[in-house]
Amino acid sequence: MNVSVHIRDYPGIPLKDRDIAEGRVLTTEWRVKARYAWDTGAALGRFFRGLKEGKIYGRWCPGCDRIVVPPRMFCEWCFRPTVRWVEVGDTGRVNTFSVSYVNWDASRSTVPRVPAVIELDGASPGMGIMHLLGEVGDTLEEILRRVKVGMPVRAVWKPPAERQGAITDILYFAPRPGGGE
Amino acid sequence: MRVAIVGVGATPLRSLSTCASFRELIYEAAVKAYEDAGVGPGDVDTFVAVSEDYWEGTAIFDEYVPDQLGAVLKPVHTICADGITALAAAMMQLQTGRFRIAVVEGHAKPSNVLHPSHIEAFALDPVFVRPLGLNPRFVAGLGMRRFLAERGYTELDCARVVAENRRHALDNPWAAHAARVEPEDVLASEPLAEPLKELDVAPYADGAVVLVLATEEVARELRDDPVFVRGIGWAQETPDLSQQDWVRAVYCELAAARAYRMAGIRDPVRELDLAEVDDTFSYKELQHLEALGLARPGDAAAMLKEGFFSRGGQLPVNPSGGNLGAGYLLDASGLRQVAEVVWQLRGEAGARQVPGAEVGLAQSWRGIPTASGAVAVLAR
Amino acid sequence: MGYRNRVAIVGAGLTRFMRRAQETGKELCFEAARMALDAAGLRPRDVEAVVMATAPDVFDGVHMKGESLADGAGGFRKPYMRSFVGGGSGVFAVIHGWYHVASGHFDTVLVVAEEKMSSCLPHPQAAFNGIYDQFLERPLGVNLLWIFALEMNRYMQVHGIPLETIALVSVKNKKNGLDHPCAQEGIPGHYTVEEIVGSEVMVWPVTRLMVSPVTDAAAAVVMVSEQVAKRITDKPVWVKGVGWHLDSSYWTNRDLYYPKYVEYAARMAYDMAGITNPRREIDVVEAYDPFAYKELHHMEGLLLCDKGEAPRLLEKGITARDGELPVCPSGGLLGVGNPIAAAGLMKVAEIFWQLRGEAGARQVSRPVRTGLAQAWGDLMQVGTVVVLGV
Amino acid sequence: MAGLEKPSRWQDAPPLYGEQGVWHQYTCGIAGEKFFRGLMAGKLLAATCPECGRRYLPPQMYCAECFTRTGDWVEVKPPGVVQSFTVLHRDLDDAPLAEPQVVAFISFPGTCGGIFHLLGEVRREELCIGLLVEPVFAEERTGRWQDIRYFRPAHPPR
Repeated sequence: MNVSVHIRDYPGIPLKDRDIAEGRVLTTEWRVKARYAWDTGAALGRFFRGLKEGKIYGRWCPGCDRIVVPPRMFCEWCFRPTVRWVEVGDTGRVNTFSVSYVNWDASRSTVPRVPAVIELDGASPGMGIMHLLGEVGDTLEEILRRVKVGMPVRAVWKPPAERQGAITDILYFAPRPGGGE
Repeated sequence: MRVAIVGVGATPLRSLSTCASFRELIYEAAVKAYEDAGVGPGDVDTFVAVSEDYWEGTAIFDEYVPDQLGAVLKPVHTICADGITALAAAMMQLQTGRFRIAVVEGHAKPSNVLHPSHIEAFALDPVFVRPLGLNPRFVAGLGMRRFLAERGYTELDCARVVAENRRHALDNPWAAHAARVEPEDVLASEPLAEPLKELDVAPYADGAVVLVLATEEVARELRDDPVFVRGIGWAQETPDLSQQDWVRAVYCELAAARAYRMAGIRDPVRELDLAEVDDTFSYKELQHLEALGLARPGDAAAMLKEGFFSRGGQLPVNPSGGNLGAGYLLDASGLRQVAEVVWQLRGEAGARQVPGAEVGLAQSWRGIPTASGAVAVLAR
Repeated sequence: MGYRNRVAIVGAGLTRFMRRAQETGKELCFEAARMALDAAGLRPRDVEAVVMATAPDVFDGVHMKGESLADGAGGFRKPYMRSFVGGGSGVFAVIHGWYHVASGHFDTVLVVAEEKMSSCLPHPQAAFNGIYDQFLERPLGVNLLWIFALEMNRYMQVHGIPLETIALVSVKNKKNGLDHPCAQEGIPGHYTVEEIVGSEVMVWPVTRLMVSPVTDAAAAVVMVSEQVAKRITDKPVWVKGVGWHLDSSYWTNRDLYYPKYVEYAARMAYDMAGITNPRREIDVVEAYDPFAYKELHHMEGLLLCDKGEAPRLLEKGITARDGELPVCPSGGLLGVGNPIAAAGLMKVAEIFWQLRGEAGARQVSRPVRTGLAQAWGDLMQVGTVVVLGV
Repeated sequence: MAGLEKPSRWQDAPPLYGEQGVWHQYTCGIAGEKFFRGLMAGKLLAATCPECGRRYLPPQMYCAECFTRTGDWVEVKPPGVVQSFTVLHRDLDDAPLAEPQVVAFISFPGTCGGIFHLLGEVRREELCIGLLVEPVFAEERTGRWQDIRYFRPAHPPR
């Protein structure tokens, strides 16, 4: 079997986990101290202050008449400044969702989480943010039965005293009964 | 096919840029560059950005490039190299004949990096060098000692580089670290990796630079005074620290040879009117001056002391203040240098103008632990 | 639109694809680069410039890893440049090499792609968390697979595609991978749709066997000007067209059901190649398949079928190795392994070998004159396309 | 920043802190494995390029210049020669070191390249380019750089 009919030798020495665990192959380890204090800047600085107050802010572009969320100080399409803050709703609809059984480090979780893209009411069509859905069940079957694309949802906020001006000030989005279909 | 720079935009350089996110910083530079070129982002055919993930704190940072450049759904790619290398990438694209206008972007927000030495150390070979757990400045300390010993230069010679460049920066309103510093102050500053001292090291700055390039035909339509990229070269010596030349900046020699050949430059001292030379560490400027053929080996310090490289001297070097005076913008430093040369050649450099400048050079180095960099020769 | 100089690929090299290689990243580069040079019949000193593609530094665990790989990739004392468009980097490397040569700056360029993902612990997947927006998304405790599951679900919902159909991509590619000598141990194989769908749910609708593995490997190709190509080979493979486009980083503001950035990249490449009807004019395709649905998604973006039509082509066997439009005859990322940048370049190498008729057991049944390799990356954002021809 | 609204005070937009949760484990590679196995045995091993004859220490699997696989492993005997040295005053966190570290680049006759390591048992006034040094091995060796504790002036002194 050949990569190419002209090449017969395929370099590379594959290792097994036990080659390292049992010391047959030498390794070195390092944990880099990669820490940052990212400047939120004008757009997200204001956005986060809004979250602390229980409000979601977008920006309006006079060029394309869009209200964009997450907010930015420029419109990426019109390439001009956005010029007005607009409070959008903390309700919206599920654009797409998934059901996650993996943690950040690829380890498995038995309790599923439900990441979703939520299009916010009051913003222009298609303006979604990524967040989690809650109050939608504990098993895959139940979640798939209850969550539908297009389903209306509302933000469930942390109590005001616990908010930090971060995206996690919204705990999750929950189904909004009577939100219409 | 000749390629010209038709637009330059930059933010002022500052130690902190807390009021703007990286997006907002880049947007400012981009708006200015398009305005300067008289084009909009819709006129641009291809975009090149420079970044390194660990300076940003984001994996695959190239994701975050297009929006603030007006480059959404356009050909955009990142080069993990210094800005002058990205300039070469943009230039090559124009020279394929497929594109008319290209944009190059670079920015730096080192103020957001809480432990820059850890990031630099993370570039060291993980098997043969990094396990020693040393502050990465040791590489500059070793390099400086060996270079001074071989060339007969002194720490005072290096201190003069610092004094000169930071003084040059006093006339540069963009510069972050202008100061009147005496060579004695440099010698008295805190030792970091002897003989390297605190003031021998270019302090970081935040900022963004955007350039607009065009083919000659388009450039002539856009403005009367396009600045042509006459020659460009980039080179790697070797990343293997144990194999790098401690005395000669081989990467710079190779890049310069290529750039000079392309530009038809035989006698750079005579033919260049100014040069922006990498001075991330004071001794590096002397080493780079030699590698660029602007000083014979061993002569750079004496020439500098005599004012040969001062503004008003025969060949002004780092009239902007260099990285020491303007601030070290990581991989955007090369673009800052190019911007300075463009302003000089257009006669727009204000109080730091080198009179009658027609041909200028910019040269960059990627910092510890690399031996790579680039050279651009620009001319009216 | 015309361009100045024709560019050819004249040699390719690959290391084995491994879950964990003993070689360092530099050493993997050396193996692949040396093989490509030998295959092209060129000496190291013939190489005028080197270009490198490798995905985020957090895999290998080296800051500025492009720099660190330079000597292993043959960049010693040479012009050397690393380009980066996330997962699209491997195919972009060829575009990068193309403009090095097409610009007239160089006649012989060595193109190398490398990934050593296994260095990253606790799991290479964790490296990807840093691709999300640090302000808005990372604080949610993200995992890489989320974004794909979200996109896949959107794609399925919009077109009404069942999971079982998407699983057929895994079945096909894992079977094709059996004929690839570099395939990662345990990755290719004979699977049924039920096994694919029934494998562990990672992030619904993505199951374990719909995800490509993490892999260590390197790949390399040699690119030359027409003048050099004519001198050294009678079987040059020409770069007919290249295209790349990057969409907005505000991915939650876009409809993920269709990869517009792939379409734009494809149109750019087709325009250059003079291709007006890709469905007729392209004979073999290596579409990017890190996840099963991606191959279908990308076929639509590449305009090889209408939106939502790719599943039908798959079901009819048209994209099988012996079909009318073979897709991923190499086995792709699902069947061979996914060392990000090296996987993209492996796809280009596969098209190179297919067009030369040298793909051995993987050679597609139909005659081939024009082939396409495509990759994608970032936050469902970048499309990179290369059209090759003989 | 034309047209952009700024926070009234920058404190209104505090930075967002973050870090990576990952760490890395590196294999030593084909050449490194041999080298560090040698180090465990108290030996410094160099690899030779069959084309140019250069002997690399630390070894590489390939000669970067000839782009050829290296071979012909040979033991290199101390003393080594200090090619440059520095007195380092800062640790990796950029905090001042209570005890400055002396770091040297040490080459070995007949080889190409050299080793970065600490110097110990050395007086400041002794330090010079050209100083002959020898490794002080750790008692317990595990196949990593720390198997050499440091280099010291070769005995008998110059």
